[in-house]
Amino acid sequence: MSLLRSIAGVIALARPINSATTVQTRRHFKRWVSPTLRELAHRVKKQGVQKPEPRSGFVEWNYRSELFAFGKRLNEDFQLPLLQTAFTQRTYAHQEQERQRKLGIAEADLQMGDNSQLATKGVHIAKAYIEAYLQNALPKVPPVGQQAIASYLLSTETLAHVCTHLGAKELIFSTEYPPSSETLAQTLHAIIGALSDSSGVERAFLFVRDFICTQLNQKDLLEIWTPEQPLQLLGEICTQKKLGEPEPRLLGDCGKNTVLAAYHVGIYANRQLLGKGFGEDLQMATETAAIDALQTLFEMHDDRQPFDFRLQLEAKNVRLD
Amino acid sequence: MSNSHLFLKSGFPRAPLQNGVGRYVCQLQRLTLKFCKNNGSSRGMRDFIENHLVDFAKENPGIVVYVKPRRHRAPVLVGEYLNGDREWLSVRNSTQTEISKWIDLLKTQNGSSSSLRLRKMWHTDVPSIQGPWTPFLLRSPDAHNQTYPTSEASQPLDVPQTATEKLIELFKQQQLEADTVLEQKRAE
Amino acid sequence: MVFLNIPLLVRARGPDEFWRKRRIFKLAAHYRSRTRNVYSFAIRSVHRALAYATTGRKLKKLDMAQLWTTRVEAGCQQYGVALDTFKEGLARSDIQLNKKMLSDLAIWEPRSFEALVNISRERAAVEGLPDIKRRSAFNQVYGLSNLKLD
Amino acid sequence: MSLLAQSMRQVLRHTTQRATLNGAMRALSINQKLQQQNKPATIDVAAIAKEHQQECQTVCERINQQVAKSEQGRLFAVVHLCGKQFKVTPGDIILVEGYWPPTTGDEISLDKVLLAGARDFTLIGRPMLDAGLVMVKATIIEKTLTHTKTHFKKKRRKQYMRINFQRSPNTMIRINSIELTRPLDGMAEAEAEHSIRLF
Repeated sequence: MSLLRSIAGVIALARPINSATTVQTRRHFKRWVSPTLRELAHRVKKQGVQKPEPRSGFVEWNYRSELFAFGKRLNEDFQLPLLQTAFTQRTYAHQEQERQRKLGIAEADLQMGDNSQLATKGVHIAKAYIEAYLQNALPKVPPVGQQAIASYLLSTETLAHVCTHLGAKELIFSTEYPPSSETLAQTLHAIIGALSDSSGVERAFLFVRDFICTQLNQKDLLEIWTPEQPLQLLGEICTQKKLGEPEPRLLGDCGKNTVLAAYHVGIYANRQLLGKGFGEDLQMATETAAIDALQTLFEMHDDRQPFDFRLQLEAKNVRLD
Repeated sequence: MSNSHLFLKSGFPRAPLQNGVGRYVCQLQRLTLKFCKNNGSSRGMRDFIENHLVDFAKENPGIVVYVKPRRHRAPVLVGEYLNGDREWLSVRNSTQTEISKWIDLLKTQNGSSSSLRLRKMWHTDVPSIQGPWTPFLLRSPDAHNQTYPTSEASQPLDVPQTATEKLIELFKQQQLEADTVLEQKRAE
Repeated sequence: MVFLNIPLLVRARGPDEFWRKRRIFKLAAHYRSRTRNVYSFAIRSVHRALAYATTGRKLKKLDMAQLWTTRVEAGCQQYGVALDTFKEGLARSDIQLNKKMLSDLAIWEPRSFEALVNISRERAAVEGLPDIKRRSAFNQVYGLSNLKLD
Repeated sequence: MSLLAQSMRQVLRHTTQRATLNGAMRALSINQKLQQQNKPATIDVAAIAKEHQQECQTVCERINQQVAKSEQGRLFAVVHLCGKQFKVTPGDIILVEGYWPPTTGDEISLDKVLLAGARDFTLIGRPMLDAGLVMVKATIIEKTLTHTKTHFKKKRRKQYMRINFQRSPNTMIRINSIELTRPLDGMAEAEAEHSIRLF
C-alpha cells in the first residue's frame, strides 16, 4: 500500500512541475531577495549617517551641458567660460593650481579664473537695482525701512535660498560639499556679474527683479522691519505733518480682569482715527495701534498696492555709480 | 519610534521660489533614461530614444538629458528637480507614446507630487484686504461704556402695536389733518 | 529527461509573500501593537481604513458645505436678515456667488458682505418677501444700526 | 420706507476717515426699474429715479478718482474657473482639478469675474462684471497628477472586494495681477448693450 501511495505522490508532484514548465515560466520574487535586501539595509544603517556625495561624482554627469542648460533654463544667454568662472571659488582655484604645479604643468596655462571680481560687480548691480526698485515701489517708507528691506533681500539666507532653487548647488566648484550659504550667496552675485558681462546690464536688472525682488511677493513688511519705538516715531511724524498730537482711546474691551483680556485701542490725532490695535493689556494694545498707524502712514499695510514685478525700471534712474 | 514617516505626508499648495511671479522657470533639471539594449521590456524606451529624444532635447534646452544603457535591467525614468526632489518612474513594457506622456508629466511638475496629499486647493498669504471680521467690528463704540442691564436693551423686540397705541396714533393723525385744514382756510 | 529525486522534491514554497504583505504593513505602520505586526489583524483594519477614506472623501464635501452655510447664516444674522431671505434676495438680483465665496467674504471682507446683505435686503423689501420686518435679536449692539434702515 | 440702499452713504458710524462705499450701481439701476412697476402712482417716480441716478454718479466719481490716483490699494476678485469660484488677489496660487488644456508657462486672463473689491469699494457683477472692466492676469506654473487615491469597496462575507487606484490631473495657476482697466460710468452703459458673452 505504501508503495502505491508513494508512486501516486510522485506522479501528483510531477504533474504541477511539468505544468509549470509548459506555462511560460512565471518569474516570482525569489525567496532570497527580501532577506538580502534587509541585510544590506541593516549594514547601511550600521555605517551611520553618510556625508551626501556630490551629484557631479555620478557616472552620468557632463559639466558643459549642465552649464548650457543652466543658462537656457532661465532663458538668458551666458558665455559658458564666463559662467564657469562664476561658479569656481577662489579656494578651489588655488587648490587646483597647487595640484597642477605639483604635476609640473607649465606656469603659463595655469590660470584658472575665480569669481571674486564677478561677485563684486554682481553685488554692486543687485544693490543698486534693489534700492531703486524699493524706492519706486514703496515711496512713503522712510529710508531706514527701505534699508532694512534691501538688507533682508541681500542677506545670505535669501540669496542662498534663491541660488539653490536655481539649481547651482551641483555646478559650484568649491572645496567643501554641500557648499555653505556664503559660497552660494557669492555664486549668485557672480552669476549676476557674469550675466551683465555676457548680455548687458538690462538683462541683469531683469534677473535681479525676477529672482530676488520676487521674494517680497505677498510678504508682510512688518516681519522684515518693525519700527522700534512706534509711539515716539508716530509722535514725531504727526508733528512733522502737523496732524495734531496722537492720543490713544479705548474703543472696546472684553474679559477685562481675566487671563484672556482683549483691549481694542484706537489712536486719534485731533479727532481723526490714525490706527487701531488689539492687545492683552492697554500698553500692548496702544503699541499695536501705533504700529498700525505707522503702517497706514507709510503705506506698508497688506492691502497696499501690490509689488509690480513686470515693471521695466529704466537704467537711468538706477544709479550705478 | 513613530512610523509617521512611512505614511503619506499632507501639505498645502506651494510654488518653489515664487515661480510664475517674475517669470516661469521649468523646474525639471535633469532627466535620466536607463534601459537595457536588448531586453523586450525596454523596447518602448529604445523606440522613444531613437525617434523622439532628439526633438525633446531640442525643445527643452533647459533640461539635461542622460541616457544610460544597462544590461539586464528594467527601463527607468529618473527626474531630478530644482528643489532637490528625485522622481523614480519604472516604464517597464510601456510604449513610446506612454513614455513621452510620462516625460511630459515630469517636465511640467514642480517636484514629486505623488508623495504629498493636498489639503487645500488654493493658497494666499494676504487673505483679507478690508480687515478680517472681529467681534469689535460692528460694535458701536457707545455700546462699550454701557453698564448692562439697561432698560432700552432689555425691551422685547417686534412687539406688535397694542390697540391703545394704534388709537393714539390715529388721533394724532386726525389732529394733524385738522390743523392743516385750518391753516389752509386761514391762508385763503 | 529530468530525474527528480527525493531531495529536490523536499519543498517548493512558491513566491515570497513578503512583498504582498509589505503593501498592507506599510498602510498599517501607524496602528497599535498587533494590528501593526500581525498580517491577519493588519489587513482587517487596513480594509476598514480604506473604506473609511473612500466614504470620507464624499463626507468632507458635505461637511464643508454645512460649515459654509452656518458661517453665512451667522454673518447675515448680524444684520437681522434670515438666511433664506438673504439667499432669495441675492438670487432674485441674480448674484450667483456660491456658499464658499459668501462665507469667505463674511470672514475676510466684512464690508463687501455688508454690501451684499444690503442688496438682498433691498430686493426682499421691494419684492415683499415675508419676514423682512423681523428685527435682529442683537439689534443695537450689532450691525443693524449700520444699515440705517427705517 | 426709504428704498434707497443706505450703503451709499458713510456706513461706519464711528469716525473712521476711510469712507466705505458700495459701488453696486447696477443693482440700483435695475432696482429702480422694478420699483416703478409695483409702486402706486402717487409717489413721484421720476424724482426717485433722478435721486438714485445722482447717487450712483457720485459713487462712480469717487471710485474713479481713487483709481485715478491709484490709491485703491490691493484688489481682490471672485473668479469663476472650471465650475468653481475662487477669491484671488495678486500673487495667489489656485489649483484647477481635472484635465485643463493650458500648459505650463502660458499667460492667460480670467474673465469670468463675479465680484471685485478693494479696501473701500466693491463692484458686484450681476452675475458677472462687464467684459473688460476687471483684468485678471495669471500664469500656469505646474501641471501634475494628484497623489494616488484608492477607491476601495468591500462587502463582508460576500467575497466582494474592489480597489481602484486613481491619480487625477490638476493645474496650479499663479495670479499675477488684477487691475481696473476702464473707469466706471454708472448705469448708462450697462443697459445699452447687453452683449451676450459666449463661454
